[in-house]
Parts: sequence; C-alpha cells; structure tokens
Amino acid sequence: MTGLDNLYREIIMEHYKNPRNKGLVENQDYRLFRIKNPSCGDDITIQTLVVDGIIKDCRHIGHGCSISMASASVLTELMIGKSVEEAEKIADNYLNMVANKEYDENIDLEEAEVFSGVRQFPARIKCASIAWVAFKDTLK
Amino acid sequence: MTGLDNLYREIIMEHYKNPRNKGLVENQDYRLFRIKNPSCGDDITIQTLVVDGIIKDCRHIGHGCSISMASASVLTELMIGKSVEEAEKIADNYLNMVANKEYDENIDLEEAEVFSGVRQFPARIKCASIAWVAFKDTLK
Amino acid sequence: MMNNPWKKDFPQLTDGSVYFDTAATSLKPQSVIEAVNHYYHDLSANIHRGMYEAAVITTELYERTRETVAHFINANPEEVIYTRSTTAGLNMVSYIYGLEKLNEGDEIIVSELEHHSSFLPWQNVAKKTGALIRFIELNQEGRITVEAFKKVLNDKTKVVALTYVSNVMGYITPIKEIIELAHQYQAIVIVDAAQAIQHIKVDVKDLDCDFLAFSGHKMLGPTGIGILFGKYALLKELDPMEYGGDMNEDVNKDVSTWKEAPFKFEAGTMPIASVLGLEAAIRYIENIGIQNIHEHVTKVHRYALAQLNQISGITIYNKGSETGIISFNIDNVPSHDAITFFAEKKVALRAGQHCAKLICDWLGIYSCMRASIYIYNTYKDVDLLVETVKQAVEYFQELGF
Amino acid sequence: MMNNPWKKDFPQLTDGSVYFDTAATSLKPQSVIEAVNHYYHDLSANIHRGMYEAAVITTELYERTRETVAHFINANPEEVIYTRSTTAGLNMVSYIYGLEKLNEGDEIIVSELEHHSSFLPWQNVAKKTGALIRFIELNQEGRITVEAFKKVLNDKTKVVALTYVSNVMGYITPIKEIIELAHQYQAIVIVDAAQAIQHIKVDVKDLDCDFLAFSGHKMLGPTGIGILFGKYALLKELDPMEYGGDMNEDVNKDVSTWKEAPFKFEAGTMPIASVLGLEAAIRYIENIGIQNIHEHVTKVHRYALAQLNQISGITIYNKGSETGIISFNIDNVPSHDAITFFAEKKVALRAGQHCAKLICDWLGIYSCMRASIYIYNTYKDVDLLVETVKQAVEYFQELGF
Ligand SMILES: Cc1ncc(COP(=O)(O)O)c(C=O)c1O
Ligand SMILES: Cc1ncc(COP(=O)(O)O)c(C=O)c1O
Repeated sequence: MTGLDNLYREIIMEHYKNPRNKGLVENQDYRLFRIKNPSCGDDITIQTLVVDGIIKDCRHIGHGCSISMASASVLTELMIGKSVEEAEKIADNYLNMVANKEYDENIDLEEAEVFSGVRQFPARIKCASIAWVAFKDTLK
Repeated sequence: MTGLDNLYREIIMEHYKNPRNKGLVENQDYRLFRIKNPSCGDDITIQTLVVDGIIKDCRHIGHGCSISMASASVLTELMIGKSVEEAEKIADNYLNMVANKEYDENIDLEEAEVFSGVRQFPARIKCASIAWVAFKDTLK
Repeated sequence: MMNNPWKKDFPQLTDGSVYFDTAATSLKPQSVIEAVNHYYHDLSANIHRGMYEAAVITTELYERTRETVAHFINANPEEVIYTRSTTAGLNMVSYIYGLEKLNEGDEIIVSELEHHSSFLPWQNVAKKTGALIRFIELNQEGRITVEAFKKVLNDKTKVVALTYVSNVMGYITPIKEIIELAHQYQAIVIVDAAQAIQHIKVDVKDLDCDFLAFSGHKMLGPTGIGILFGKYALLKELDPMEYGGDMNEDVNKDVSTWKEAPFKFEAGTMPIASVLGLEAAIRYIENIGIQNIHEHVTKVHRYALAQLNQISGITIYNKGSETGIISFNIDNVPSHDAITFFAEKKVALRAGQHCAKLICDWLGIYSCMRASIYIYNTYKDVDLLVETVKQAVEYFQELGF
Repeated sequence: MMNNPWKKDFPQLTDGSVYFDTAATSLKPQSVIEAVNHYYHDLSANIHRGMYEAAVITTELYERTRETVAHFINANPEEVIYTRSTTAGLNMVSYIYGLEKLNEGDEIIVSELEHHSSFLPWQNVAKKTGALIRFIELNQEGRITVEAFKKVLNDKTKVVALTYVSNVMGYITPIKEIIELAHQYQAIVIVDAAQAIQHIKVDVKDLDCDFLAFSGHKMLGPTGIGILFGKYALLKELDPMEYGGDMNEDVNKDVSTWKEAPFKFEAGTMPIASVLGLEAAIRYIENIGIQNIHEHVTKVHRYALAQLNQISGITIYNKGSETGIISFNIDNVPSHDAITFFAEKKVALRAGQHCAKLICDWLGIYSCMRASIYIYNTYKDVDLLVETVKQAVEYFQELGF
C-alpha cells in the first residue's frame, strides 16, 4: 500500500483536518468561483481578493474528499501575498504536476508539492485540481 | 442463373407487360387501399368492389418492380368472382407461400402459383406481397 | 456455489480482480462478444435496404432480435423500439408524449429514487409546459409505497415516471399496483427498468405499463443499444421524435409521411452490431433463467450482508435491498477517498452519487459507495470485498479520518 | 494497383463477392474490429465514474478518441459531441437550435440533394415554427452552385442545411463559399458530412461551418456512433436536448444545472465500444492519408466510368461524380429487378431511393442503382461489375423488359 501512503501524506491529512482560510466573507471586492463535480459530490468555492495586482486574501468553502479539501486549504495559504502573475504561474505548474504532465521544477510549489503523489492515481487528479481551477477562474 | 429464371417466369413477364384490370374507377362503392415501400420506390393501390359478399371487381394502379406489378395484375384477375371469405383464404395462403412459411397446398392459387419462385429471394418477398396485403386491407 | 458455472463465460475476469459494478455496466459473456464480432467480421452490411446476401442476413438478424426482445418482455415486436440507451428511450417519451400532451397545471409523479435519466426529462417537460412535478413521499426505509403513491395521485396526474428498481437502494417498486391505480386516473406510466431487466421477470402485459425502457449494457449486452417498449395504441398515435432515413414512407418537398411504429421511431442507421449483440445477451439470460439469476444474486447478497453487518465503522443504507445492490459508506470517510483503497485492491466498486442525487439528498449524504452483485460474483468475491472493507476502515482510521 | 495493399485488412472480403455499397455502410478493417473487441473482452467498464483500473483506462480511451476526432477534423475537443449517428446529430441541431431559435417567416435553405436525414428535421422545424423551407435550384447536372445559392439567400435566412457530398450524385458542394456568404447574413450553416468524411479532408476551421455531422459506420468505423461538431460559442449557449445521467452538474427537485459542452449533450451511457472503434477507424484512415484514398477512389472510379460509358442500354445519372459514387439504371428495368441480378452474381450494389427521394424526383426516376467505390475496391472488382452490368442488360432485354 505504498502508493496510497504517497497520496495520503501527513501534511494533506493535517490540512484536511485543520483547513486554513475556510469560510467565505461578505465583501463585493472579492472575486468568487464555484465548481461542482457531480459524479463524486465535490463542491468547492474559492474567493480571492486582489489589490494592486497582489492577492491579499484567498478563502475556500465546500465539501468533498480529503484531497480536494486539503488542496483548497494548501492553495489559499500558498497564494496569499503572491502577485497575480506569480499565482497563475504556480497554479498552472501545480495543475501540470498533478496531471502528470511536464512542469517546471524550478517553480517553487512549496507545500503543494505534497500532492505529487496524486500522479499515481489518475482518477484522483480532478480531486486535487478542482480548487486550483476555481482559483484561476477567480483571477480572470 | 436457374434461380433467376424461376423468378422471372413467362406468365409473370406477360402480366408485367400486359397488366389486367389496371387503372382505378371513380366509384364510392369501391374500397381502396394504398401501400408505399419507400426504400424501393414501390407504390401500389388496390381497389375492390364487393357486392353481397362477392368480389365484383378488383383494380390496381401504381409503379414498382415487375414482380410487384405482375403480382397485382394476377391478383385482380384471380380475385374477381370470389367470395370475400375465399379471397381472404387465398390471399393468406399466397402470402405464406411467397414468405416461405407453411401454407395449404390444397388451396388453389391458380396463376399466382408462379410466384413461388420468390421464396428463393428473401429480399423480394415484399415485392410479391405488397399488392396482396393492400388487397386484404380493402376487405376490412 | 463453490464452482460458479457462469464465471468462465466472462473473459474480463482473468486478472484476479473482482467486479462489483454491474449496476454501472455489466461484464459481457463470450457469446455477446462473438455476436458483435460476427457482424463486424462477417456481415458489415446495412439493413432494410440491401439485396445482397450480407444485407439480407443482417436485416433478418436485426428483426429477429426485435422478436427476441418482444418475447423476453412479453410485448409484441411492433412495440419494441431500438434506442441508444435507457436515457435515450426515456427522453424520447418525454418528447413524443410529454411535450406534446402536457399542459399547465397537469401533474407528473416521480420519486426521489429516480435515476437522473428518469427524472430530468420530466423536469424539462415541467419547465416547458408548466406542468407540476410531484414527489411520492418515500417511507422510512426509502421505499416507494402504494399508500404514499395514492396521496399524490389525483385528477390532474397525467404522467407517472418511476424506476422499477432503484440503482442505489436496490428496492423493487410495487409498480404493478401503481400502474393499476394510475390508469384509473387516465395517467400513463413510464417504467425505468434499467436495473430491473437483468434481475427479475419483466412482463409488460402483466404490468400493463405504457412505456418501459432499459439498456443493453447493464444486462450483459453491448453499449449503444437500449429498448423502449411502448403500447402499440400509443405508438400508433404519436409523432416521431427524430426524422431521417428509413423512418419515412414518402418524402416530398412540402409534406412527408412516416412508416408504422416501431419503424417511424428509428431514424437513420441504427446501432446494428449492438442490436445483434443484445440478442445474444437475452439468449444468455434466458438460458440461465431469470429466476435462477435472482436466486444466485440473493444468495450472494445475503452472504455479503451477513458479514458486512458485523463490521463497525461503516453504514449500510439499504439493508432491505432486493437486487444485490449494497450502498454504504465508511464512517467519516468521503466515498472518493475510500474508493481509491478498493481500486488499489482490485475490488471494483463505484463511489459517488450514482446519477441519483435526490436519493443522496434524502439519505442526507453527499455520496456513497455501491457494490452490486451479479451472476459472475461468488462467495469468494464477497470474502475479498469484506476483507477489503475491514482493511479500509482500519487504514482510514489510522490516518485520522 | 494490381495488388491493392488495403484489401487484406478487411476480413469481410473472403467469399469472392465484391462490395460496392460503401455509401450505405463501409466494411471494417481488422483494427476496428479489434478495438471494439478489446473493449468488450478486456475492459467492459463504464466511463467518467469509476476508479478501478478498467474504468480509468476506458475513460482515457474515450476522451482520447475525442481528441483524435478533433484533430481529424481540425476542431477543438470540446466541440466534438458523440451521437448515435449523422441522423441523430442533425436532429439534435434541429432541436437545440432550430426549434429554439426560429420563428414564423424565417427561412431555411436546403437542397434536393439532401439525404432525408438532412432534410426532414428541417421540414419538421418549419412545420412547428412557421419558418419557410427554400430549395437551392440545382444546375443542369444536379449540382448545388454558389450562384444558385445566392438567389435564395436573404435577410430572412436563418439556417442553411446542406450536404457536403451527395450520397446519390457524389458531387462535392462548394460549401466553403456558401458558408462565407451565409455568415454575411448571420445565418448558421449545418453541414451533412456523412459522405464527405471518408473521401476528402474535412476541416471545420477552414470551412468555418457552425455544425457538421457524420457517422462512424460509413468511414470504416462501428455502427451506433456519430459525431456532431458544433462551434463552441454556439454549444456554450444552447440548451441540451436529452437529459439524464452524467450530463448534469447539479440536480435538485426544482432546478438543475448542466455541465459544460460537449458533456451536457451526452446524456447517459454512450456507445463506449463504438467510440473506441471509431478511433481505430480514424487512425486507419490517417495512416493511409485521405488524399491517397481520394486518389485511389478517383482512379478506380475513372476506370469504371470509362467502361460503363461504353455499354448501351444503361443510363448513368452522375458522370461528374467526384467521390466514387455511380448512380445508374438499366433502361426500362426497375432497379429492384435489376439489383437481384447483381445480388445473384455476388456484386453488392444498392437499389432504391437511397433515402434521398427529392433527388430521384428531380431526376425524374422512381429509383436507381448505386455503386460506390472505396479503398478496398480494385480494377478487378470493376471488371466484374462491368461484366455483370453487360449480362444484366442482356438478360433483362431477353426477358422483354
Ligand atoms: C449524405 C448522408 N447524410 C446522412 C446519412 C445518414 O447517416 P446515418 O444513417 O448513419 O444516420 C447518410 C447515410 O445514410 C448519408 O449518405
Ligand atoms: C435506474 C437507472 N435508470 C437509468 C439509467 C440510465 O441508463 P443508461 O446510462 O444506459 O442510459 C441507469 C444507469 O445508469 C439506471 O441505473
């Protein structure tokens, strides 16, 4: 069961149990995007506040499997403070990594690196991606 | 080419070239039924006059292959003068014969017997049947 | 039971994996694979229009299958329409009957047990016509009962669209009684038999249903083929949904006319290979006997349930399931986390909402796992399933779920 | 040419018969048969919803095929919708666009070259919406010309539904110029590519068509699968036609929402085996190269025409055919009489109206025979065809036709 242990890394479980930046705020300045994946029951909303090209806040809410929930939590923590440009680069790189596509190893994914184990589970790529795709949409 | 020669018997060709009882009459006492077979372009109308349970007249019009045209001609000639009951029996028997189903050899199909060659050509059963099916519908 | 006599007919089962996902799609016996293959390899002709030998043979097989299907469900051949799937058949009814016949204020009865393919077409009809959707209140167990049906049935009821067997709960709907009642109110009844056809005897004359749909791929047959049964009197009167080659009698620039049912409902080239494969599937089922299938499934199901009931840390939602479907969750573990564990152990289950979100809502869950049992499943398969459930409970508990 | 390098790939061609009925349905190469077989024999899983290995592999192959199709016609994958057939695809457009967008007085342009599947859905839309059908006047040869198209195009034109290649005449429609003109009037153009896709390069970006449909079974692929291409901007905006499993995003008792295109147009379990077989068919065609196919067909066609032209007692209706289709009659012999002669000689042709009655009307005939040529046909096949035509002429003359 080494494969599964690669998926359920400690950091992931930690974020799953203690999600950061959870809950939305009522503020029109935030951009919000929601994605549902009906076949698995995932439902994630990401909320982002950008000021002067810098991500000042990033929040999430929803329900789903541990991978999708943890990846949302990791995402928000990682993105706060980044420039929009940087954030997009990181998100694209992350999405490529979990999808087992080519990605730039020089771009620092920080804690999000732990989701590399997903590559061995093609059926779970969506779980790890959904929050990040929603996040990218909040930047559009 | 013995098979084909069984299909295109002299009597059939004779009826095809010199159809009997061809052309409809304008008379409300006649019952009329039309059948089209769009895939082959057959289009046959049968018109029947029944008086006191006896088929007084039977006519046909349409276009189609030689088998369908000749079988319409043979049909009309054969049916005139028969009782409705007899006619139905003969028609059913004929339809069973051309479809290669069991049929009663004791019932006299007269000239229509020549269509027995159709049995070897499953794709042509419809051609030999269409007028007879229409005829049966005029009796309903 | 030690030697399952049918398992050997299913070539998919060779890598030691066990298959508990028949409710999604069944495995195929060799005879079905060969029937499809025979068409592609030896015939490969179009139907109804050819005179050469392959075309004649193909047409014969195609129409013979219609008779085989008719015999299987006790219908007349001209009441059997080939479709792409259950979904296509149920949608067709919603178009040819629902959108044409329903008006504002009319009522459509459905249930929360419906598969999306049985519910959404009628939600669409309701939206477009102004008709109202009414839900039968499910009993405590989540079942449709005749009593509850009576409470929503009334003079305004025009359509009743219900599942014969729920794909999540595995319950058999008392559909015959419901149909009898509905007909007293001149409502028509559309039966979704996608999960019934492979488990119990479906007899449309006995049920007296107006329409009934199912799919080949869930009953050992090919993908891409489904059957819509419709009472001839209805089919005769209704207009086609799709227009095109082969379904017409005469085409003119201004007006055209259609063939008789069922042909007017089959436009263009149909899934010929899958039709031929479906006949082989029905033959296979008939050879075993649907009653024997039901008994086998029931036995294996009971064996599974007895053991699963002993495991603490899981919740089973349908202990009264009658068709070999077990829906459950490992407590506190989202089903998509759990399912990965089973996939790793080569135990093929399904996780999610099973295209039946309304019953998930009713159960108060986001999703669940489903194991569905069929003839190729053995006690040994169950042992592996049970063992894997135990391991999974432990694994996820240790992870801290 | 002596050794046709492709013929050996088609296992149907073993009994000495020759196949000239590709326009009805094509033969299948071994690779297509095996792709279908692979699904049934080794995978047999449903897509998009499973986590176990067979389900994951099947989903990958299913979506990879979408990319293969997209590449083949130069579309984006999200513009590629799986359907049952050309007929199903063209009907879908008539529902999701035609019935929704057209109003009384709007005009729909079609031609007498249309297959019934391209014409009848629009006759239905006209009847239901009060829109008007307008026919492009064919030129002397029976062709659609840009000039004639201009005469019917006007501000009221909302839809242009035309065949890319006629299944009776074999002519290639100047569709690109027509699309450009139609777009100047904000009309959308739906292209029936059922007879084009296997003969010429179809490039939806270059054509700039709004919708385009074709069938797998006429392009060496399986039955039961077709493709509907739609421009993404249109697909995004339009509502689904069928509702059910897998096409929704969220289902609730009151309102539901749909997935993005193309998924919202694919309800329930699709013809998975046929999708996988279609990929093999496209690969097979791409390996040969569509240009090489066209050249081969053209060569064999020219060879056939040269000889048929010498035979007195037959009438050929489309000497200018560009895609290997020869439509003809033996003078004074109904086509269904004639065709039986060919069937006896194991020469597979088709007789009838070819689901295109309007062009038969235009030609002033009830029906005709059609020989259609494809890659597996050889000069030798043609010799047999020609010889059989000669014999048939003689035979029927002697009979007194
Ligand atoms: C030009 C044309 N359009 C449409 C069709 C319909 O295709 P299908 O029968 O596969 O739906 C055909 C073939 O029959 C055709 O030749
Ligand atoms: C109860 C029920 N109805 C309808 C369907 C839809 O069947 P299909 O996907 O074959 O159209 C299914 C299966 O998915 C089902 O289980």
